[in-house]
Amino acid sequence: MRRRDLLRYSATAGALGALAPIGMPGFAVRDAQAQGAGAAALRWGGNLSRTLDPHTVYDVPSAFTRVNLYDCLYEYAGNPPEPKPLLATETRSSADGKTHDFTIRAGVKFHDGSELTAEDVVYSFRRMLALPQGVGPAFRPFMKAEGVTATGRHSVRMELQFPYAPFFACLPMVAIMNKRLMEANTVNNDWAAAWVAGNDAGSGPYKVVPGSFRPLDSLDMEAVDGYWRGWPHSRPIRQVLCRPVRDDATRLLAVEKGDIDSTHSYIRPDQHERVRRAPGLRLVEEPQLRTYLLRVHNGRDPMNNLDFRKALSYAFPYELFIQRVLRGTAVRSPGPLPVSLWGHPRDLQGYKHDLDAARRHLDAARRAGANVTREITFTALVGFDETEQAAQLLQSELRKIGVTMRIAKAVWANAVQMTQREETSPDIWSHWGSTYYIDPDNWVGQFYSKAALGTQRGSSWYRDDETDGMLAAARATLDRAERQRLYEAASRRLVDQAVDVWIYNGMAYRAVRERVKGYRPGAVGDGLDLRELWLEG
Amino acid sequence: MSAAPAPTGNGAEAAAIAEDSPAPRRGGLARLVGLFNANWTSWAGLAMLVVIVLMAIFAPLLAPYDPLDQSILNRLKPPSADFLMGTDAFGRDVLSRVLYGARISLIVAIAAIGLAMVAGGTIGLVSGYVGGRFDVAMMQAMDVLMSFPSLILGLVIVALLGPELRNLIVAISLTAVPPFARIARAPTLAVKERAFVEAGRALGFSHARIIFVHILPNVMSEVVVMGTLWLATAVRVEASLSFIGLGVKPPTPTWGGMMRDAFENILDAPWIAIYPGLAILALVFALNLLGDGLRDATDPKLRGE
Amino acid sequence: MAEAPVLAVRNLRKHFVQRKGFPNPVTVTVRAVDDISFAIRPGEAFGLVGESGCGKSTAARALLRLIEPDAGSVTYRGEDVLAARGGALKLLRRKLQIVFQDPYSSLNPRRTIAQTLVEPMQVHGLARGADALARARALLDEVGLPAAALDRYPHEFSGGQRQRIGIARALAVEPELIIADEPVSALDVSIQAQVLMLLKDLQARRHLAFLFVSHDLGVVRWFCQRVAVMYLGRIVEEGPVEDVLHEPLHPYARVLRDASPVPDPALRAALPRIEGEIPSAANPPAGCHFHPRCPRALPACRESFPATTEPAPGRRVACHLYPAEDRASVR
Amino acid sequence: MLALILRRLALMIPVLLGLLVLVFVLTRIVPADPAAVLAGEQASPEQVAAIRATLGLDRPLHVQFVRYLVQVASGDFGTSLYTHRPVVQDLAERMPATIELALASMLLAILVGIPLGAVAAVRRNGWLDQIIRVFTIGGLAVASFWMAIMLQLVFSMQLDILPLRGRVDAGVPAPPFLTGLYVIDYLLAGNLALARHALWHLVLPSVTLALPATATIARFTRSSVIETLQKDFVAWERAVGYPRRVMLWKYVLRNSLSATVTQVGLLFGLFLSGSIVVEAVFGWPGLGDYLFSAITTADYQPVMATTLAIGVIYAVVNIMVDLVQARIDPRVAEQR
Repeated sequence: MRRRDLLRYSATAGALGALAPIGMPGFAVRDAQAQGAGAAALRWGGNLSRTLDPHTVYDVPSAFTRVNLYDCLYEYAGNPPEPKPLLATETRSSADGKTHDFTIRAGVKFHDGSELTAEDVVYSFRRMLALPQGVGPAFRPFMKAEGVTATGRHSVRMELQFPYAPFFACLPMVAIMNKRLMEANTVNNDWAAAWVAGNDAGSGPYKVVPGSFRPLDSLDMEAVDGYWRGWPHSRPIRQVLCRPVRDDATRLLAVEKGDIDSTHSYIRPDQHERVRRAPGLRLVEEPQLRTYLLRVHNGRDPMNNLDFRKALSYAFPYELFIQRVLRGTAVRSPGPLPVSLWGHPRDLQGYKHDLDAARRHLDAARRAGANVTREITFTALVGFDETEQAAQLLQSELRKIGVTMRIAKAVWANAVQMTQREETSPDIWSHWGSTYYIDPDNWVGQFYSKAALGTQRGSSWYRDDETDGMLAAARATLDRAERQRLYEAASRRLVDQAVDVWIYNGMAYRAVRERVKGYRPGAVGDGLDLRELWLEG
Repeated sequence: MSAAPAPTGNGAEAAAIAEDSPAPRRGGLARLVGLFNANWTSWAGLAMLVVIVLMAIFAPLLAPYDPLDQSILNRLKPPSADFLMGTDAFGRDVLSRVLYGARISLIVAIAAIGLAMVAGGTIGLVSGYVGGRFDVAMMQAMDVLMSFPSLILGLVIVALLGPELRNLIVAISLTAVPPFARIARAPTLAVKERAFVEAGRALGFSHARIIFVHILPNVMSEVVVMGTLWLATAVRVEASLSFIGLGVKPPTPTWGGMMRDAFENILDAPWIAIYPGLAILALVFALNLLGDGLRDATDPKLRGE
Repeated sequence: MAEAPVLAVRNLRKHFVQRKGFPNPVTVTVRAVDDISFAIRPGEAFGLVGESGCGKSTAARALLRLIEPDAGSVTYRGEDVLAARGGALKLLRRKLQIVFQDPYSSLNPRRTIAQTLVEPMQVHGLARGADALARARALLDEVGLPAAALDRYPHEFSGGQRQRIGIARALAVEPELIIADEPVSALDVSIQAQVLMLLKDLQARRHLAFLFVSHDLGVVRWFCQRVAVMYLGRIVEEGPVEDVLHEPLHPYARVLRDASPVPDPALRAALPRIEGEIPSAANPPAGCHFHPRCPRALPACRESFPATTEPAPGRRVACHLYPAEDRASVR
Repeated sequence: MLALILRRLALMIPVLLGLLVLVFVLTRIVPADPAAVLAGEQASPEQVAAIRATLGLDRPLHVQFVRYLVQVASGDFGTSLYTHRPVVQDLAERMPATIELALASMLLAILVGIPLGAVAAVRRNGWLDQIIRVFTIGGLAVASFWMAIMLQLVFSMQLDILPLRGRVDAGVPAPPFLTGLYVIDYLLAGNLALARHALWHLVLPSVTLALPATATIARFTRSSVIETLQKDFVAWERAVGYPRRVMLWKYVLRNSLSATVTQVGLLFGLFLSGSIVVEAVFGWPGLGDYLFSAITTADYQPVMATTLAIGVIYAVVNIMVDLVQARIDPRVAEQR
């Protein structure tokens, strides 16, 4: 009796416990996959923007939808990337560099079939300038809404407040939107921000499948028939299903399994080997202008001491970090500018890992009265492990020379808030100098001008009239050679003053399935041109 | 909290009294040990816990390396004679970190649950004792906290106030306050109806004395048993918060944090995760066995057997 | 009434208000104790009798402020008990003690007898340390328990022994008046007599006054000098115990007496049911609460609650059968 | 019964209000500035201040709170700062995903946990009890992210019998919205194959989520069954001669269930919080995932609305638990 009962109980429990795996034939999965018609589609696993509005956000993921849903007056092309006309067929600039006349390409159609005209360009620039966030802040210092006018059905004039050298480099940031469609969807004077956040009003090669967008989660796009630039390949990708995978480990599994055709472009160096070994996968290397640097609070004791800052600069184990943590996937960047960009002095040596030198400078700082015994704080960013790894390496090296450093962690929103006031700004923190527009001003100009104080860009609290003057002059002159000279000089000066600890320019790595052909990384962010891709097999 | 006023001078005279008493004295502790004895698993749990605590205390003697020492040359080494449990992504010795990690993990768990026990227990006792609208209001407040699921509350607090050890402890303990308040309140409601509470009031005892000297010992066993179970939860919550990136700040080793770090490399260096995982398992196991034993030993309904 | 009363209760009132029901709550007022008055002289045992639910235990608790009464006054040797706060209240608590009905719940199971007896002494600063323990031993001796009991826990004792411990605890603070709330009703009949003997003994030896709450007329007749009869929150008759029980004036007291004829406490039986249902204290009949069950009800009984009169010296009754000749109000 | 429901619903209001105050205060006392994050890296301090004023973040706290209450009372949960989408829309999409996952996990936990606990109680201190004990404690100890990846590696990568992640595969159309629960909606739409497809996607995440809850339920069931087994009436039933099996399932279990059912209500909170990790690993587009990204970007409106939504789900589940309990044990209905 007891034995029989026992068997019965255990069988019941066992059956229930095993409920999950039992009776789950594998074909059920494929069965449905076939129904989903996903095979002919590109299943894009790269990061997805929070919004489809190309004006209100400007970050790495947003470039993907901006480039493929919209066209701009200029685009980046070539290597190294330079701004080249796209919707603009002809550009005439006045001698003082303040007035620019653009001729707009005729015959370009928006996705709703209407023609793209000068009115749309004017509307787009005015909208961009009116919105408080995203692209606007980069233009507003030198441009006013009244300065953009249509001078004909296909001609636009833009007048700047003062000559601004990076202007053309900034133009690929501004997507041209369908004015009629936008105005039809405007509610409460919101520039249709609510509507366009989940829809498109563009003329680009792809259009949004209505209702398919969920921020950070999913987006379906379809190829636009008769796109004005044409399709390079005979069988371009008709359907793009964006399904970003946010978990690090699962992302690799998903691309290995074929659930997605591509990951985002931050495959960590530790994972490279696995991707290279996996059948049907390849590791794509994407050169990046993005820099990585430690921001040092120059306004606070002991970091306000030049020798102390130099000690920090000598203490960081650059090669170890690049070779071991990043497994050689980045190049050392000794100064504030990406090494491949003009304006970076080719002969700049920068600092090397040298603890003896660090000790010497530390002693000098101590003699000068700097409070070198104070515990300094490195604020690492939650969710960005590299910042934590850099912090731990620096901490470990500083300990060897007798400087104590603690590591705090903050989420990005928190860190940004801290940098707004000099008192709360972190002693040291780190971030990436991402590419918004390809011009030295994007890095050195944005980070070390006095105008940047009070934002996270100015979190070094660096105040130097001479540098500020050079940067302002470089912005105002249109003479490329003169600008180069000024940026090189500013770079050298910043390095001499050891303002920050500049570490590397990265490579980005993306795992892409073999069946995806024609893949070429975009110049800015995730802005690759999907038109060039096709699927094999 | 006032301490129980043990009669001073109890020692010698009490012993003398015990001598001429025919029946052997059966104090609470002795009874507990007796019942505890009946179940060997409770002793196993206690033994495991003692080992873990000793590991934590003697970590500096036992650990072969400095748990913070990075050796980028020895990154992600599998277990070997040099590194018994291998190394992590910073080239730190996993064994040493597991040993040192016992400290923080225990501190976080014990401090958080201890706080929750004291705060929740006091709320439950006072609320149950006072009764009326105060009780209703307190229990509503507890419902508020309770309907804020533990990990989410922890997440909000730690994300917003920063992932400091202190905030982590506060966050975890806050999530555990309502259950402790409830578990302390229920028996309080029953105990306060008993005549000895009225007797205490008639004898002019203060409310504080009645609550903490007379009622508290009668609800203690429930609270303590739940405490041992929740210690395990605290360790898990710490691991989960670490997973989201909101754990104890680096490079301080904690088991939860190590699991999370290891997760990064789970596909290419799975050994890093195994050992802290086993350590968590052992701790949770020990605490649960102990909790089970304590519950069985203090549950009057189970004493009969 | 030569000697000043040790305890005087005037117009003591305790109503319980409950709100029941959702979403339309109804307020229900239970008049547990409704304007009762009596006085206890030093060394006197005063009985309070009535059926269960009549409010006698509530009255006992209310005058000790274990439940806060709503109105009325309680004075101990001229001192206002209800107004006392802090130290004064604590001092009063020493003088007025209580012995509970249930010996099982009245002792804290987690504390030894020594702790139970010593704690009150310490709280009131009467004794500490070895001195307190010695006094505890003496107390145990006084209630007839061995000193070895000190180190034990309550569960190791029988009900009668526990009641003795409860009495010893009450004595620990040297009170002048003990409220005994049905002190023997939970005990075996054979034990009851022993405990009652002990109480009687203590009363004589320590010159204690007693408020003896009971539903058992036999016990009251044996133990008390004076008695008050309660019905639905009110005292209906009061007087010397022999007089009241021999010749009850109030019809209710008579019914009560007739239902319990045996004078020997050892043979007491619980009060048998009186004819008719006991009305709820939440909804008492208008006029005299007893009139629906009263064999001698008058029309006036429906109209108003009778005033208290003193038809004979030392005897008071609240009944329309005894109209007020000299309107003696209760002191 | 209706009065019970009404009273429980009325009790929900102060709790939710309290929840709202708590989240509001928590989100406002912290040093993260949504205006600065929103403005982006190119903005100047003046531009950030302008955004702050537009959002009303420069107002006194109580003014902001009253504003928010008025807004919520009118059914408006605000707009996400970053996506410009009404939070209600996001919640409508994500809440059913979380509910579907939590319900599946709860079902699994109950179906496995109660029999396990009952068996352990009947075989108290026997070897079967010890095995179940090891299983349940293991279930309590294993971090869910660890469990998740292991299940993925085994069942999806190695055996290839279950999908890796997501609610459905890319390209599979979502069912017409009825309940928001995919499995049910596909069934209602008459598409059996897709219902099965959605069900298979549900398996790994719900097993991961259910594991600690299964363990907890098993442990509670065990102790309450032991308690019931010791009660007199069980001895009586036994004396009367009910077959053991009938007795265990019909009487003992029924009488022990009350305590376990209360636990189920509390455990639902565990599911909701556990969903953060599980949703992240399994790419499940639910509330946990949404809340986490909102917190890290200081996007207040979604944070507050999500917390409120979770509070409501939790409260509603607990009301349902009370109702179930009232059916099992009518005394409870009166006590509440």
